[in-house]
Amino acid sequence: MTETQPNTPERQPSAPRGPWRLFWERLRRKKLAMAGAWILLALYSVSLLAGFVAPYKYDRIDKERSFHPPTRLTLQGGLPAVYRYEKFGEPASYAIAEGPKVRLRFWVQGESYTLLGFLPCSTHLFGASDSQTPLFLLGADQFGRDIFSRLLYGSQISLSIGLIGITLSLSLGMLIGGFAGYVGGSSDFVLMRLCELIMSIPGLYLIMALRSVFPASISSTTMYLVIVAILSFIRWASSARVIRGMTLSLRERQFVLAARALGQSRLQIVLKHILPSTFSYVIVAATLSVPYYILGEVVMSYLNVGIQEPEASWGLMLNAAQNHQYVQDYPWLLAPGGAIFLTVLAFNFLGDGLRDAADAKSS
Amino acid sequence: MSPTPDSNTNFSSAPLLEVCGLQLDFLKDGQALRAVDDVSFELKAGESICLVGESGCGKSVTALSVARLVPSPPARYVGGQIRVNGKNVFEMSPKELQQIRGGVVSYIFQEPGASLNPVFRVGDQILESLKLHRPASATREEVVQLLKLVGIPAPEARIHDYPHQLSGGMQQRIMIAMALASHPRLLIADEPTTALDVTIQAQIIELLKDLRQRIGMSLLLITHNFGIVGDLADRVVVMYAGQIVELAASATLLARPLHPYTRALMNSVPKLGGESDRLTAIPGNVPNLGSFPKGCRFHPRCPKARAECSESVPELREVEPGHWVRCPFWMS
Amino acid sequence: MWTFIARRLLYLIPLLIGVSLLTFLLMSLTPGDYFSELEQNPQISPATLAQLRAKAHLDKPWYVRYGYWLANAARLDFGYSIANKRPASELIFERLWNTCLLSMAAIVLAWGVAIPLGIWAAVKKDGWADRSCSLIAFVGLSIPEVLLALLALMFAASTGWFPIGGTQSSDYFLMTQGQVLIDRLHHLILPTAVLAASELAGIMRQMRSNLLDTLRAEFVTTARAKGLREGSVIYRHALRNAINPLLTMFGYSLASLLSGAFIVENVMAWPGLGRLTMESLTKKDPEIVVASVVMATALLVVGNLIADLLLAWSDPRIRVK
Amino acid sequence: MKLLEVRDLKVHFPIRQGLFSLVRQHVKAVDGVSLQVEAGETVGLVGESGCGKTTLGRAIIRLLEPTHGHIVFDGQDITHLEGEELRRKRRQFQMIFQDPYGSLNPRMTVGEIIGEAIDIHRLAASASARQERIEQLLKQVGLDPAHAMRYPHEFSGGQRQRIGIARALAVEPRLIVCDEPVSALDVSVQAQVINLLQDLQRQLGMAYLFVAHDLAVVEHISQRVLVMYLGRVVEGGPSKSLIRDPQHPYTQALISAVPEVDPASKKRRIILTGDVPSPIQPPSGCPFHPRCPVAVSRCSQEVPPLRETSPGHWTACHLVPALETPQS
Repeated sequence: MTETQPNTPERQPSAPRGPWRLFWERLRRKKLAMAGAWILLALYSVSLLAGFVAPYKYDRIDKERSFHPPTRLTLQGGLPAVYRYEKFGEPASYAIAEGPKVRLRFWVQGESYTLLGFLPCSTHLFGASDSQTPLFLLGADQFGRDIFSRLLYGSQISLSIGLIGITLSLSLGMLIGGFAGYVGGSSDFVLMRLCELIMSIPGLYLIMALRSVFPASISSTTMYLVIVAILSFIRWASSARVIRGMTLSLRERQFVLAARALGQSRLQIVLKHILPSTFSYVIVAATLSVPYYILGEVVMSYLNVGIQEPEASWGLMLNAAQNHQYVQDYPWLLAPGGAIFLTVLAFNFLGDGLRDAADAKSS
Repeated sequence: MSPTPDSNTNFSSAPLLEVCGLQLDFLKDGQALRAVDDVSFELKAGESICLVGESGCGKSVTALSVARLVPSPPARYVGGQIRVNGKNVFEMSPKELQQIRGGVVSYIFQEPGASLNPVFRVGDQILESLKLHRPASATREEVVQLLKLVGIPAPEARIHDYPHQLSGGMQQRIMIAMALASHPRLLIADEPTTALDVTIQAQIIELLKDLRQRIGMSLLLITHNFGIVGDLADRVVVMYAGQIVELAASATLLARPLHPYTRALMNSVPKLGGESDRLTAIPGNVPNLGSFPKGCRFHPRCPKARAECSESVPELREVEPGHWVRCPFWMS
Repeated sequence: MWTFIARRLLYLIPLLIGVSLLTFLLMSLTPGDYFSELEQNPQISPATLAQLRAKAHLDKPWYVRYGYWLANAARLDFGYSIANKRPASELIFERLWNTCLLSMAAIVLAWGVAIPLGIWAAVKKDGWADRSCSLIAFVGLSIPEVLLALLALMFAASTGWFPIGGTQSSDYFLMTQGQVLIDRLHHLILPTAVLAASELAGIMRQMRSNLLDTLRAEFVTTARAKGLREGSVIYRHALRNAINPLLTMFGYSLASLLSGAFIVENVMAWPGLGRLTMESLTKKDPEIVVASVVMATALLVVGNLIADLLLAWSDPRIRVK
Repeated sequence: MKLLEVRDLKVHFPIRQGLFSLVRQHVKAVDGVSLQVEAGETVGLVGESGCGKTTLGRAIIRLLEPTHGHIVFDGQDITHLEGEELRRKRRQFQMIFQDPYGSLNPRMTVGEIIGEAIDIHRLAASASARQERIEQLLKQVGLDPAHAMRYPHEFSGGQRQRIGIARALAVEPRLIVCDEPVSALDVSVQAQVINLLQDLQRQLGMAYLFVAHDLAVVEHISQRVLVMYLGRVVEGGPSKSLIRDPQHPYTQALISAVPEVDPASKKRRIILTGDVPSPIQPPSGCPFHPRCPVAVSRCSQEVPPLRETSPGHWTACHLVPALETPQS
């Protein structure tokens, strides 16, 4: 042959750069996306260690300190300390008390909790050196519960619900969408009409209708599962439709035809060629969908059909802010709203960057 | 030292279009990649020139630059001038540029389907051109007249069609009608037949040939097909990797190409009814933007390359009257 | 075109039946009914209860009840709300009108603001205008509607500029017609703003990216090559094409708009379908829940139909097919 | 030896229309094509876009379901072969695709792409044999074996086409359907791929069904050429004689439409009027008659059969006289 002389690739990178690596390189250049990723990493780690970071347990009631304002932090001799507060009047109002401030200590012993769900533990990251002085970083609610601690415990519910929900609904969506798209025919027809049926009911109406099937008050664990199940049930339809569409178009792609021509089995074609090609969509969709679950829980708990007292969840905590007179007088009740906002914002930053990185696939 | 047409051709003396030392970069990931490097040629009124080359050689960018249609960024003009009717397009105000576009220079593109606006009726799109440059004749009758000129059957009915209702060949005819509506002096056709079938391609080439004779406009044709050159061009410019490698009257160049690239390119295409059993292939790949070789850009693929070819860029020299070649060893 | 409309309309019938069937089934699975509480009441004998239940067909299996319901619903008669002690249809249509009003006002506001902003951001790509629009969009996308509604209530309470909840003042019967109208509009402003704010971001971003995509299209180069002014190129040639995908999005965004309205209604005490749904759920009035869900769905599919028709009207490639 | 025989093959695609999405019409992409391919030969299939040549190529190797007719491969009727049997048979007929960017899975390395072919039919006894075979195939198509671990996006269009060829060769097929293998490539790279295909045929002896729209390329590579128009073969014969002496008016127009490099050979050009009609409602009679410069009234009524009009040369036209000796 005449032209077998070196036919070298255009670029000569040191190592082969696979699609994932290219994806990662593009993503790393997006500052907002990386910021989002770091925020999420921080939020999820703190949430995992909620018992350790929180000074109190979520249900610790201090009736004497209803609507206690956020404890002001200060420095005393170069070390962190907090002010003490005096209570007077009815309804109670608080003022900073004269006199010495209370030092803040790290690694203090306090109420016992189970770390990561199995390690019995009573060490807390920080606490006031004087256990009589309350440490309400974000203030207290009506029952004198520490909002900061409740926020951390609540994050365990609010943050995990998104991850579990998205896993559930995307697996269902991929399974059903991939099946409908690849098999086609009447099962495709029936499944897609079902998707359309679910999608044509405005989300929250369907959520409430589904919710009503279950008794009004059930245990918090069951409730958690019910919420996840309902939210995923509604969400799988749209991802199934998208996956089906992708499968349909991928099925006609030449590299899939080539695999068929080689005699590759159907299952292998789906597993090796079609599903991996949907991964970048799935990752983007997953990231951008997590807020849907977080917000879904928030709305349900806010409307008293979700997580119930004394458990803590961000939506339930916002419920305390329902009374606008309270909110005006005790604005720290809106803190969970800030936490939701920060989380959703981080997910949007990351998801947006992922989408851009996935879009520029053409090399 | 811009190459000029044969002295014996009787075109009027003032060039309609002069491209002098055009240099253009594309910015990609913070890097400036040279896409067009020192391209010079001129086009007299009534003359027809073909720009020939493979993908990424800079032919389309050069052609689009004439009316400054390359979006910048990502493009950036680094040097050179393009003069239309003696005036540099890089120094024109937006208003002047709008008058040049369509008024003096009209374009047709490779994909007629993508080049027509899908949401407007074709008649209205032609009418729009008329309104811009010949408002006095912006009438339905004139549109019908133009459609007749480009050979569209039943033009009265077609003006109410949307582009997607027409076939590729008809769409390209609409594009031509739209380009001609303003009575331009120069028609730039960027691969006008590449997306079309052979029999339709023949129709469009025949139409362009016929129009040139009847209207007497200049033509700048971009193509990668030497077959079309003989049909339509007075002169040919061959480009490779952003540079002109050869420039000559088309009959001369087709009969006796001098640059190794031109020769290799012409030989690598099978000829209809040809006898050869084997094609003479050009080894290697067309270089990508930003990875042009040093020295003569063709040397890694050139069968006649010598050591010095990789050192310095050879100059484009006039080796015979009107025949310019960028290769010092053109005689061998 | 007419086949298209006819097909879409025909398609609505099985869809609405499907939705009502699904909701009805769910409601019948709900533990307990309106009369469950009365069981505790010693003054009411089980016989009376049974009688009451029979009167409301509650003693029959769910599919029989569904048959009754469907037959009546086809005549737009949704029965009698036992909990509210008034004809359900009256209640439903009153609430439907409120939800419709809120949603439409929000659509007009959101699209009216988002489209110019999106165009502006695209035209000034990478400039400060683009960047600040994108920042606003991120904030708008991320702020939960519940929080936004709470903040709005707080704002209304602290400034006193706006009423806190409801559709009209309690003394509306004392007002003249003109005053009633102004009073209603006054009540409408804040919920509309909250609902529109959360919809705005998505539309703006979509508009921006559509226009940017279209500006890269070849027919835009053709338009420039003709000698059109840049303004005409963008606003005549590119914009007409960039709008089309947005019309598709309009259909999708309706679903989230109605969910948003659900939240706003419940947080800001706007008596719409969403609030009715919650009220009826707590009062165990399943017929009303089913009717509300079906009405909300009808609102959504009709909105989708309108979006499709607009698209067909705007895009000749769909129209002529 | 007859390797492939296609008899009266039809591929029709349903179109759903109207209020209830019923199948009212069909796209008659391939409408009764018969052809034969001998072992080791190259048959060219040429035609304009929409003539059904790609559909025919795909139907022959059973990537599309034929509506009617028979495909006999190596004496076995494979028209209705299913499942495991079909998969095993696939080893013998392969395909090379048009789009060098779309025909390779971007998530797999070159080694994995070629290795997949080897794995499916268990053609390597061990991992090292497999690796060796991959390297040998890469060398065979003119690529550096060290590039087996690279991804498709790191190669140019011509190189990707070589990878596609290596994938097809991996299973040692006896027939390769080449679907426009060079039309997406740069002119200077086309010749490399054409030469490679010819060299490989000489070495390995497989047959090609070469589908393309470029008449010169098809003539160059094929021994026999079939010209398709609107789902039917209108003319077929040895490539040299078909180009030199075309008999069907469509073939004549097609050949004359090809732009010539040589300015000296100014031939008379036949310009066809109008466009290719829609394959949904093909014209009655001879599908070419509305554009045919020599059509007579009979052409619009009767479909002309494909008849042998000179030895080995078949034409479907009423106006071309058949050979004297009656054909079976």
